[in-house]
Amino acid sequence: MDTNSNSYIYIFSSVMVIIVAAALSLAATGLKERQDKNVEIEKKQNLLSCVLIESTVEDAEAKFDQHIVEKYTIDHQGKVVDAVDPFTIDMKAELAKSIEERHMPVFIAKLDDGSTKTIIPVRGTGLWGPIWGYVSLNDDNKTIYGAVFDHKSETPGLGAEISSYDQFQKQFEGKTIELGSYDPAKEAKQQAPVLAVTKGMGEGNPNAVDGISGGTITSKGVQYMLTDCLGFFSPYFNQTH
Amino acid sequence: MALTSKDLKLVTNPLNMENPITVQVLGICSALAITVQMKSAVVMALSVTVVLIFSNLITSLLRNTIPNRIRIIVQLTIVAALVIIVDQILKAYVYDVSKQLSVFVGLIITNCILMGRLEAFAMGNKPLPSVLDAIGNGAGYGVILIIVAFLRELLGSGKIWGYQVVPDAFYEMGYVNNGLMILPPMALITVGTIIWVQRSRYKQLIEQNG
Amino acid sequence: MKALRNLFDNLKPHVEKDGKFHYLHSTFDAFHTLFFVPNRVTKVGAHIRDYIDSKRSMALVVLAMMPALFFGIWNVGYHHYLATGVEATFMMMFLHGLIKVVPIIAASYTAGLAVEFTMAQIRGHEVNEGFLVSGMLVPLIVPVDVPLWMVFVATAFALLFGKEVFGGTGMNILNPALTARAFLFFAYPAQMSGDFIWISGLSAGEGIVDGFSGATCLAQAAAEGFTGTLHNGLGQAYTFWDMFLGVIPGSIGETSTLMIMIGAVVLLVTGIGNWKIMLSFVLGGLAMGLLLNGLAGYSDNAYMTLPAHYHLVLGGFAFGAVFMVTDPVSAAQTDKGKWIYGFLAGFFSIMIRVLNPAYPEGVMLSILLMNVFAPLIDHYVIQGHIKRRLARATASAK
Amino acid sequence: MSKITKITQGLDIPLQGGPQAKLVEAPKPNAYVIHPTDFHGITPKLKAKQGERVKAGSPLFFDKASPEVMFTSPVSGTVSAINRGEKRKLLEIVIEPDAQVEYESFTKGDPTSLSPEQVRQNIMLSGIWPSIRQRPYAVIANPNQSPKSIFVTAFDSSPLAPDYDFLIQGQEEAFKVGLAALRKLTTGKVHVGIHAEKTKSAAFTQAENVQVNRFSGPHPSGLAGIQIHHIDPINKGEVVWYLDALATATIGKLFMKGAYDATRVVAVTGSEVKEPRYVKGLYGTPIKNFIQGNLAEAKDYKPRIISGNALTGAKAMEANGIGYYHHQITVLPEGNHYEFFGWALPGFGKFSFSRTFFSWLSGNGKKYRLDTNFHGGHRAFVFSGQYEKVLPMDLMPVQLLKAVLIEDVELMEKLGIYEVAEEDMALCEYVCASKIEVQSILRKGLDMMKKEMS
Repeated sequence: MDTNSNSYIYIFSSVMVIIVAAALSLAATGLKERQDKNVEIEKKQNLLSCVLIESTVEDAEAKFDQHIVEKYTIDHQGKVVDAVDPFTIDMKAELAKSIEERHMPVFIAKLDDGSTKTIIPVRGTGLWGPIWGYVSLNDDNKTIYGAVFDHKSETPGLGAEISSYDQFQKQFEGKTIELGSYDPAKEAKQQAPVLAVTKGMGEGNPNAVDGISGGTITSKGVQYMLTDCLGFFSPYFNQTH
Repeated sequence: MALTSKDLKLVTNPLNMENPITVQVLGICSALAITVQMKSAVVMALSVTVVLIFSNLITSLLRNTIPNRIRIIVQLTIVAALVIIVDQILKAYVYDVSKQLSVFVGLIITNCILMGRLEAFAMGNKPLPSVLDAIGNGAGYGVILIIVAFLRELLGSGKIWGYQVVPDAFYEMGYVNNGLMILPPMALITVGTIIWVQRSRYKQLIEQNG
Repeated sequence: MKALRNLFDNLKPHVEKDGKFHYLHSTFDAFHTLFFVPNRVTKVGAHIRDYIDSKRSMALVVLAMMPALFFGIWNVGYHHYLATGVEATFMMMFLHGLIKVVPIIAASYTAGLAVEFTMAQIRGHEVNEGFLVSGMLVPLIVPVDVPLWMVFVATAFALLFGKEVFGGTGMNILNPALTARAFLFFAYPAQMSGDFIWISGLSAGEGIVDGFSGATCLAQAAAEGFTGTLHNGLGQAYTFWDMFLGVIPGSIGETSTLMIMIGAVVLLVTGIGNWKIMLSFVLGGLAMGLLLNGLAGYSDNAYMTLPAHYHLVLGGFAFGAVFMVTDPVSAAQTDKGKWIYGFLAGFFSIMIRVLNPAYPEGVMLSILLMNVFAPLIDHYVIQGHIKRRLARATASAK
Repeated sequence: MSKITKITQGLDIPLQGGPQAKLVEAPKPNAYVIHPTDFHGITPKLKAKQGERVKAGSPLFFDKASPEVMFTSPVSGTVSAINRGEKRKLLEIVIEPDAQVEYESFTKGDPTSLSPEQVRQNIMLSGIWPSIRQRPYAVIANPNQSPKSIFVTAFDSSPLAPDYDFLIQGQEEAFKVGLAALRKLTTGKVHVGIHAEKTKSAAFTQAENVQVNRFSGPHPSGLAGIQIHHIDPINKGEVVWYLDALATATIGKLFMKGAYDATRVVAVTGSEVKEPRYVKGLYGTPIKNFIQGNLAEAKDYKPRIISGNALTGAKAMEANGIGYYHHQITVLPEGNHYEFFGWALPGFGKFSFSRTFFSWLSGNGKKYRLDTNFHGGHRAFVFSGQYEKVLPMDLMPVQLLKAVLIEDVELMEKLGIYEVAEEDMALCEYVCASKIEVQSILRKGLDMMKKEMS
């Protein structure tokens, strides 16, 4: 058989393509469900850790269902939009839109002690790349109950410390946010911070946390991120009050 | 089915004297990217080995039927298909590791070791030696990856396999993890050092023989 | 001296070719040549040789660093007492600095000697004087509160990977002292940046005056943008002359432009330092500084308004110009190449300093970058030279 | 007058013991010693056998590669010994002289009336040809090539060098005839290089039918290589010949007398010489006859005797004959002593080009007694810019040497190795802080290049 004849090559490629396509689609469809589940579980774990509930891959779903009692999609006027599933909202895409078209998710958690917390997802820019996280507020919508942050590529030992609970996130607990002077028309850099993240200012100041020494830019990034994302919710907070 | 010493050599040679990374200098990019932690390095090494074994095996089985004119495309398709399957499996079963490996699993396709072995070995050898060759090269790749990852995780994070091994007492005395070890350049320097050490030893071997 | 001479003479047969301890000859030579200029005479070529040798040159470079070092020692004490609010005399300040700085020098030299001796021993080379300079440079470019073990690790790393892997002094591409600094910066960022490390005692939190800030001038400019003045830890504004004299926080030896200039004079008079590189480096820095001043109106980066001449006296710029960029091994070798090399190094220094917020000290990175490019610059200069020669040949053939 | 070529890079090493204008005659030796090793790059084939009688001008040996060029005896007598070294390398030919010198006779007459071929043959047979050297490669001129020009150096700028004005006294006419002979050897110009201020002799300044080039500045301004580079640079494929004014005079005497007159005046110089002065003797006279009774009392050091100058000369024994190309003997203290913390002391009494020793504060005019100590150990090329300060050529010396070290012949050629000889870069070797053996590296490169090209 001449393996170099054109007809042979056509047949060979066709057969190969069919086999490969079949194998791949089988793998993709067969595993899709599990993969989606993994992504979902990770997100749920993050949300839970924001309200200081520890979870494992196995019990995350159960705990999520137990504690996260409500979830909404909010527009810039603080109204609930039904059309969009808050759990699947892509923060990056939403933040790229203008304020008027932006839809942000919010989650309501009910803790074992009966209190409810509002969980707000946040996203912004650090020194080298995106940073993101969740902030949970007490039902006064002012006091921070917990915060988690993560980053893509901040400097290890400096900016990267924002993902450390002991070094950074812990100090957010109990701080208050100041939404009074928030102006959606202005950029975050140009207005008073919702919560200041500055070195040496955190101690004893309810409206500020200590920035990371040597990680000034990342710290500022966190501050702008909070101002941007929490500020968006100020109409919503006003309504729920 | 007994393995001859020649077969055995196919497995052992790539571990040292024909190591794909330190001697043939193939597959460096992934070695730099995923060696921050032992766990991801091991998963990567296993993935590469699995893909290599299967692609070597399939190529070897098909070697007489593959049209010469499109053989590179055929090899590529085999590798690509296998890599996608491995990627899917990782995402489904070891999600956290697959997150760390991110694009680098996909980039196994471009890992020079694979195409190199297919073209250089599997296209001209029977299935059994091809599989052995794949095991050897996969292991040779893995050994270096694990050594590099061991050093980087130990010095960079004070951990091995995610478990802290540098005692807290050290940190209290002022020890600090070396942030440079986590950055990609340090992987290059570590690989370079391994090559340095290996070449110095290799030179001695030659002197003894000759 | 006579006794020492006899000691060496008695030991010598043991380390010579057939001696029992021949393997130690590098170590022996190192000590021997340290105390005595050897009795070797010329065999081929010129019968007389200049008295200068690399030990002499290196020793002079170290000597040139002394003003900066002594000023640095005093400055460490000065800022310590400023931060703690204690009235102190000159001697107290100097003593405090001495206590802080001497161990750093010791750590650096210990690491340097360990690597040099080991490598010379393994390779059977003479021990090289390069570490004399590198060992002194490293302490001058680190913050005073750096942990000693980090200095040790960084110096050892730099000498091993910055120099020995290339074959030793004279073969290296990167400046070893800057390699050590870069290693520290990237490996231990938390200990190498921030506002607490530049002043002795601050990181340990020793009774600091309320509201005292340990930020360097560059950190102030980077964080807040330049708003007209830079100020010390108590918020008092610095004049240009304060910065020129070096009464500012910073790495141990880099703050005083005046003292560094005294060193520059020593290097230039003795002909060891290259004036072309120094000058072009300063010109490059000024050019970028002025360019940024000019462009400042188009950007919201207030740092860009920092007057260009401030850049020359702040951070490690002056130190880099005199002691780092001029390193004869890692700099460009050709004359024209030196101009290009120096200019670009200065140019990029200020560019990185101002435009990249992550690296307040652009000088280090810029010089290392240009170290890497120096051979390329030389290559093109040499090619140009060859072309010119060819052109001459064809012209005369006509 | 022609314009002055100013040489700015370079260095006059202030050594003690420059020659005074005083001439004495060396005592007649009972054996003359000729060293075939004076001539680089030749493979000597003996022509005279042991015990054979020779006249002044009789051939002793020739080069295998160009058998028409003779190396002749300076004196008449008997070949008493032929000494060989390792691998039967020819080291010395010893000649016991007759009481009265008998001369081999060569063509006599005004060279202007002779054909170029006759002139060339005459010089080749007489044994004077080897004094004409060529660039590239700095070897004896190949008589079958035609040079684009010939350079005659009429002053020597080397350390403690003899004054050519003094040496040429009484040979002015011979020099003139010699120049006439040289003009027959080239279709191009004959150049005479003089020092703009120091050269006074009318024989040089008023030389006729040649181009007189005036140079000023420190050593190496007197070297042919430097003069060629500034006046008529060599490009790839070109050949330039060069010789000194005294060899020119010897050629002149050949045509005037029809005989090879090997007389030369040698400057005996150096800090270890009691009375530095000029001594007259034949080529081949052992060095001891020149320096007899004139050496300083050796107190702390042994003396080193150098045939030639301190930068490029050859280390010699007292029994060795004076070198073929040398008009100078230098005696310096041997430096095989240790110096306690020598590299760290201020060094007021130590001359250095670099100003790293305080001696530069003591100003010009001070002369130093320098010894042969290495003053340091070998290092890699570390410092740059030193070589350029003492090499007045448009060349990249460090890069050139590196090209030699990596044996890249093509790069060596591109960087202009055909323009230089060891002597041009001897000062580089002197000033080098890394103690690189510049001259031997360069020679290696030249030999490599010559081999590659032939």
